[in-house]
Amino acid sequence: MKLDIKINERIATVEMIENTGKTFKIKVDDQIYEVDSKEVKDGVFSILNDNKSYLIDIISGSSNKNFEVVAWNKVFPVDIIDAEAKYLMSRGQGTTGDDENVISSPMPGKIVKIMVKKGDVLKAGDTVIVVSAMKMESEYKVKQDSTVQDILVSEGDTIEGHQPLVIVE
Amino acid sequence: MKLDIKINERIATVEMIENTGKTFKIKVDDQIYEVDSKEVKDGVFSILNDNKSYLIDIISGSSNKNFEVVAWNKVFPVDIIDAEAKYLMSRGQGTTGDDENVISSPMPGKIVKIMVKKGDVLKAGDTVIVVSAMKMESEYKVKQDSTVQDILVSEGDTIEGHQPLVIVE
Amino acid sequence: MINKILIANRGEIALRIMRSCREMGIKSVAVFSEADRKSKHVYYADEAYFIGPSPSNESYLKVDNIIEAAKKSGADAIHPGYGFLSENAAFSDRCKAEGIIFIGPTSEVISVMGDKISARKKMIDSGVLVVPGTKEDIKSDEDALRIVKMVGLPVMIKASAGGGGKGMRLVRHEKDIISGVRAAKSEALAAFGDDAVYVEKLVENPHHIEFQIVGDSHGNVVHLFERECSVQRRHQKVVEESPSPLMTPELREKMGTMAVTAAKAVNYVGAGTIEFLVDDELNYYFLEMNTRLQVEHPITEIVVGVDLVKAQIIVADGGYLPWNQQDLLQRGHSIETRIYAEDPFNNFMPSPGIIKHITEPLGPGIRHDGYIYAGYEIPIYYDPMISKLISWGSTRQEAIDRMKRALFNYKLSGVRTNIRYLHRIMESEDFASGNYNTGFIEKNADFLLADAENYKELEDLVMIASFLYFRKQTGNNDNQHKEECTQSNWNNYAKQIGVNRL
Amino acid sequence: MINKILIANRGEIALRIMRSCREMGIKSVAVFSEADRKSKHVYYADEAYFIGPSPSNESYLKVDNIIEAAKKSGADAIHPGYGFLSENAAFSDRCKAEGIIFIGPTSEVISVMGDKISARKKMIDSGVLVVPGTKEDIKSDEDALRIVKMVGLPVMIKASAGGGGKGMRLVRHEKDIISGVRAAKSEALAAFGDDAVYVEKLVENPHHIEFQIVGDSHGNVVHLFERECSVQRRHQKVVEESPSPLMTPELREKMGTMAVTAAKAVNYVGAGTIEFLVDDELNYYFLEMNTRLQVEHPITEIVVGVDLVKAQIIVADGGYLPWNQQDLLQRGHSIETRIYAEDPFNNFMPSPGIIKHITEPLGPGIRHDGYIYAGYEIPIYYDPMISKLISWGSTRQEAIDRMKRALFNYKLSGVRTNIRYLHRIMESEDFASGNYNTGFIEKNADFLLADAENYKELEDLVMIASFLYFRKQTGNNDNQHKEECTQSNWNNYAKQIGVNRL
Repeated sequence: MKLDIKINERIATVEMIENTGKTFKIKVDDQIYEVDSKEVKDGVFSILNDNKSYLIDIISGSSNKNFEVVAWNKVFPVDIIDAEAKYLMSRGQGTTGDDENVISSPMPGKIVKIMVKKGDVLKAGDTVIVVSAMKMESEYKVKQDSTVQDILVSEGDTIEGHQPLVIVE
Repeated sequence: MKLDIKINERIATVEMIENTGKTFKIKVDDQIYEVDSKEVKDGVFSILNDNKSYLIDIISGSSNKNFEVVAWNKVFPVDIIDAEAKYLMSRGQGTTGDDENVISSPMPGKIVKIMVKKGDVLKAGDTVIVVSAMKMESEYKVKQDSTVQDILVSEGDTIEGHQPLVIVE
Repeated sequence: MINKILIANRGEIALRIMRSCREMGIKSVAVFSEADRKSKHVYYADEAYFIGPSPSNESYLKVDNIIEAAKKSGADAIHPGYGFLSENAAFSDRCKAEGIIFIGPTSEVISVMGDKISARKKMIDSGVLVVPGTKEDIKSDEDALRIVKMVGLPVMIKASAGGGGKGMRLVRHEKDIISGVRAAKSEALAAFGDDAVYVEKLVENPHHIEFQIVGDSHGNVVHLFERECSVQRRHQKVVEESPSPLMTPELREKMGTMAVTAAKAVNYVGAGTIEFLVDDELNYYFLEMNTRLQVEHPITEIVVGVDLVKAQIIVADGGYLPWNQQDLLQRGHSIETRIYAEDPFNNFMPSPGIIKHITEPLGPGIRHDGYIYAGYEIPIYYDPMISKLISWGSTRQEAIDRMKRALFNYKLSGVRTNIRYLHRIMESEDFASGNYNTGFIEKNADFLLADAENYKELEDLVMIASFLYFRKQTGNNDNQHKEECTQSNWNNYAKQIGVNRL
Repeated sequence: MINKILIANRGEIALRIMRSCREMGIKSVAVFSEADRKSKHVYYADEAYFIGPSPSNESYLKVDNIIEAAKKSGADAIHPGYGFLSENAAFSDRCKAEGIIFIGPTSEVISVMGDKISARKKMIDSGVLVVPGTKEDIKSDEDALRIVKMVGLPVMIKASAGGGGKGMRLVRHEKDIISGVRAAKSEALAAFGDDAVYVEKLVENPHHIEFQIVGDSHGNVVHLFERECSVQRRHQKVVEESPSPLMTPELREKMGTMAVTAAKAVNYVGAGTIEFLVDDELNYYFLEMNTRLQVEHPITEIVVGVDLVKAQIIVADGGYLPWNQQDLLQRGHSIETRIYAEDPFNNFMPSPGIIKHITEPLGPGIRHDGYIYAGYEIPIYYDPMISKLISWGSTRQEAIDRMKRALFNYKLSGVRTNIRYLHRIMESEDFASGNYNTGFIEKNADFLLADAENYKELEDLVMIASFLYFRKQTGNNDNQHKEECTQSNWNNYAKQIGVNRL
């Protein structure tokens, strides 16, 4: 088994060389690791590499190819890049499916104010919507000149993180 | 929905009267409770009864009709008694499937010594097997005169709790 | 006699108060909003009452609903915690009118100390040092020029009713005096409906040091020494410690006495905090009084060896202070860090969400006041603080070492937190040397967000773990878990043939 | 200079030691048996080495394997914790021979203090009070009669090499002297290959009080006051507290000085404990010395404000004691309860198994030294102790109140524990009044297992919860969880059309 895995800007090829039952021999790019890995609880791995001890906590993301991994209190965004992802990337869509035409908030919250209405013509940097969460308000703006295609929420609505709020074009 | 539920010696009939969405009206024998119940995590229930707050932690037992329930640091053994269980009880087998002919240890451990061999004739109170767990040794004896039918383990074996060790008759 | 207390709050402080109640044999009553049904304070309490929809102003700030819950439960007293209704004079009055003990000061005291001009006047009249400036509203441009020149530039123009930085202007140059005053007045009017402003001398990069005081209804007031609160981001405290590295025994004695004087000036009953600004020459000035329990009260509890919530309850119930001033001694050093669900690496964006795993750091010298649990969803409606980590050491160095150890071992996944950021604060030279003031965060901004270490090996192992996890999820799992399967067969067998312990 | 320490132990004490290592900037090395691969001490450490199969004598007691791991890891020192190899003279010697610092005393000291007759002799020669009796082996029946009469009945006959109650006989009547001595000798020979026995006066229902001492290699020894350890079940400590309710300042001074004398008599370097028997008239007698860290060391750490593990490391490294005797003061009161995976209501049967949920009690005045986590399987091979709960209060009463609060809120499911039993101990009159000795558990046996309260309502609610749980498991679930489903659809939608933050 062999996979391309992406963390931030780095993409590495990870390949299982051998499963000895006790340890795994795994190649990351050119380096071979022989690790003793145990899942101590759901998604939490205790890894001994050359007797050095690591605890790595994997949280499933929005798909089964997308994780948020916590180790040493540092958060690593991990993407598994398989054929499908490669195809999308080759078409310039990236692995996370970024789409500049959909305005959303990365965090859940409440819609405080919608500054635009359907059909409005906007200039780059115009504020579209204000979202509040945990006593903090965030403004979301358009990156380039565009027109409001659709508004999917109303003021006062409670929203999920990454939920589409406004569509522009 | 209506079930007989057993805790220790007590058997009560529990019946759902109404699910209002916010609360459940449930009858236990003759008493009607209207509780606000939420599962705060897997098997752990926060129950508000008449505004009194309870936290009840349910652990699945060896079957889906048999739980160990922890509340106020007290452990309640709970059996759900449905038609099948009633039938077994009527035949005198109890709900936990007790069988005096199978000797087992309620706790996992290691076989220290087997005092008998197949075919041995035993008197009530004879020690059959010694099991050790966590620095403590326990002896298991036969309750009545019997003959050893089968020995399912060897000295030095690691055993599960409730695993059959010796069969007598 | 207080037998049952309603806690008009949520989160860690509600739990904190309930713990002391339980230790005193007092029943605790929780209140909760819609979003908080699964919050730990609800199932930790003896009783719990629903008080309304999720937004605070429809539940935790809704006086009628809270009073109704108190009456229904038969609570003798209400503890407001911090925030929400804790410094609301009308709520204090309402409790009194309903015959419920409010665990906090009277509405008169809250009003006097809540208005900055009236507090200044009161303090000046009582001989408490305040930041040089006026104690009167500036009525005209002439007033402004005369007073500012008297006080001496640079100055702060501040709204009397102010808070949150609103109605506040820094004036460094003479030419900006009149425009600064006018801007402050109009902002104050818009924000608070009151254009009263006053002038204070600017204390440059001050230390923010506060003294804990407690008073009883028999005229006794003691102070419990200081807390250094200069590590602030946008006027929000991030790290606090006690004692203050800046403090000398003489200064502590003088400031402590002044804190007691300040509290006695308003016949203060309950726990309160006198905040001071201290400059690098150790000049100190009364800044304001908080008439409630502070978030950072645990560092005082640990260093002085007291339980402030119990003291609050005792004095609210008409009892005597449990200590004399001479009983109170500081031992060792304590630091508090505030753990927030926020992402420091993404402009401190709040990060509500579901906690997946949490391993709280334990062991010697660590206290952890929290309320979240694995599976809990941090709601979007309230403050992003999820817990307070408090360390104690026999020396300041040991307190720092323990805080670092605890932060390193605080394992939390599912939401972003500032744990790493706090660890960087502990690692910074300025903090380590104790040589910092309220300019700390700004001065160290780059250091605090920088990633000094090389993570190549860790990153590779993260990839390996992800690889193995993905492989398991997609079923390509060789022969892991075979052991477990073999074992549990025994259970099934045991079940089938029936088992008995003899 | 110690930079890396191998901890030759497991469970809570391994974690406890690693915490101090991390605070000191010292790397920690774990060792683990087959059963312990998923134990927390393995993933808490900086490095971890496999040392053999699950049974202790094939791993944690296997000197060669531990030394090999130490060499491979480049550890400068080995900390043995308690139990296992901590009082093994040969292991101490072996470390020395290999050039590894053993964090504990030399083999000579371990040998002298490990043999009861040689320890008695040493103590008597140094002027330490021991239980009246002989310090010599009884060689003949005549010796027996003469010596027992001299000491005065009742007496204990004890094996010199003894331990665990073997080779021990209580003699109350003259007619039983000779048979008692003979029985003890033959049992001692069988158990230890050595029939040496000696006679001690029986101290009836004594208090078991121990003094913590620490010595350095420069001839300094201090004591850190006492721990009361009289709550014992079958010679196993269950609850400890400090200070002892029995103690007076004068007695503390005298016993502390004697503890230091005892330690100095063997030029003791490291942390150790001098155990005393104390009768109701406050007569005290040296019982034995433990040449290692005790399980109950945290109550001393909290009351005195020290870190004993750090002190061990410092003195093992040749450093000076971090304190003088006059620096050391007791503040407040601390209690430790030992949480065991056992079922007090089923003859204290051990209860290994998988932890389902655990909520550790936190908050003011609580320290929790543990090592288990949700999903962890407690192995069958080792001690059933899963954690130590330690409370501190400004008074003994507050320490008890906090312990009760913490025990009540210690939520653990999946294995049986003694948490409720410990709560009953705190509730008992004898414990509450501080008026107890080593007869406590026996005297209160019925009370401790009784169920005073009426559980009708709780039992009904347990049934209701079980009913709802069963209903959910079997799919008859009305419309619970509908909310969640609605919400997560958004996620899917977001995924499908792609989302961007601008």
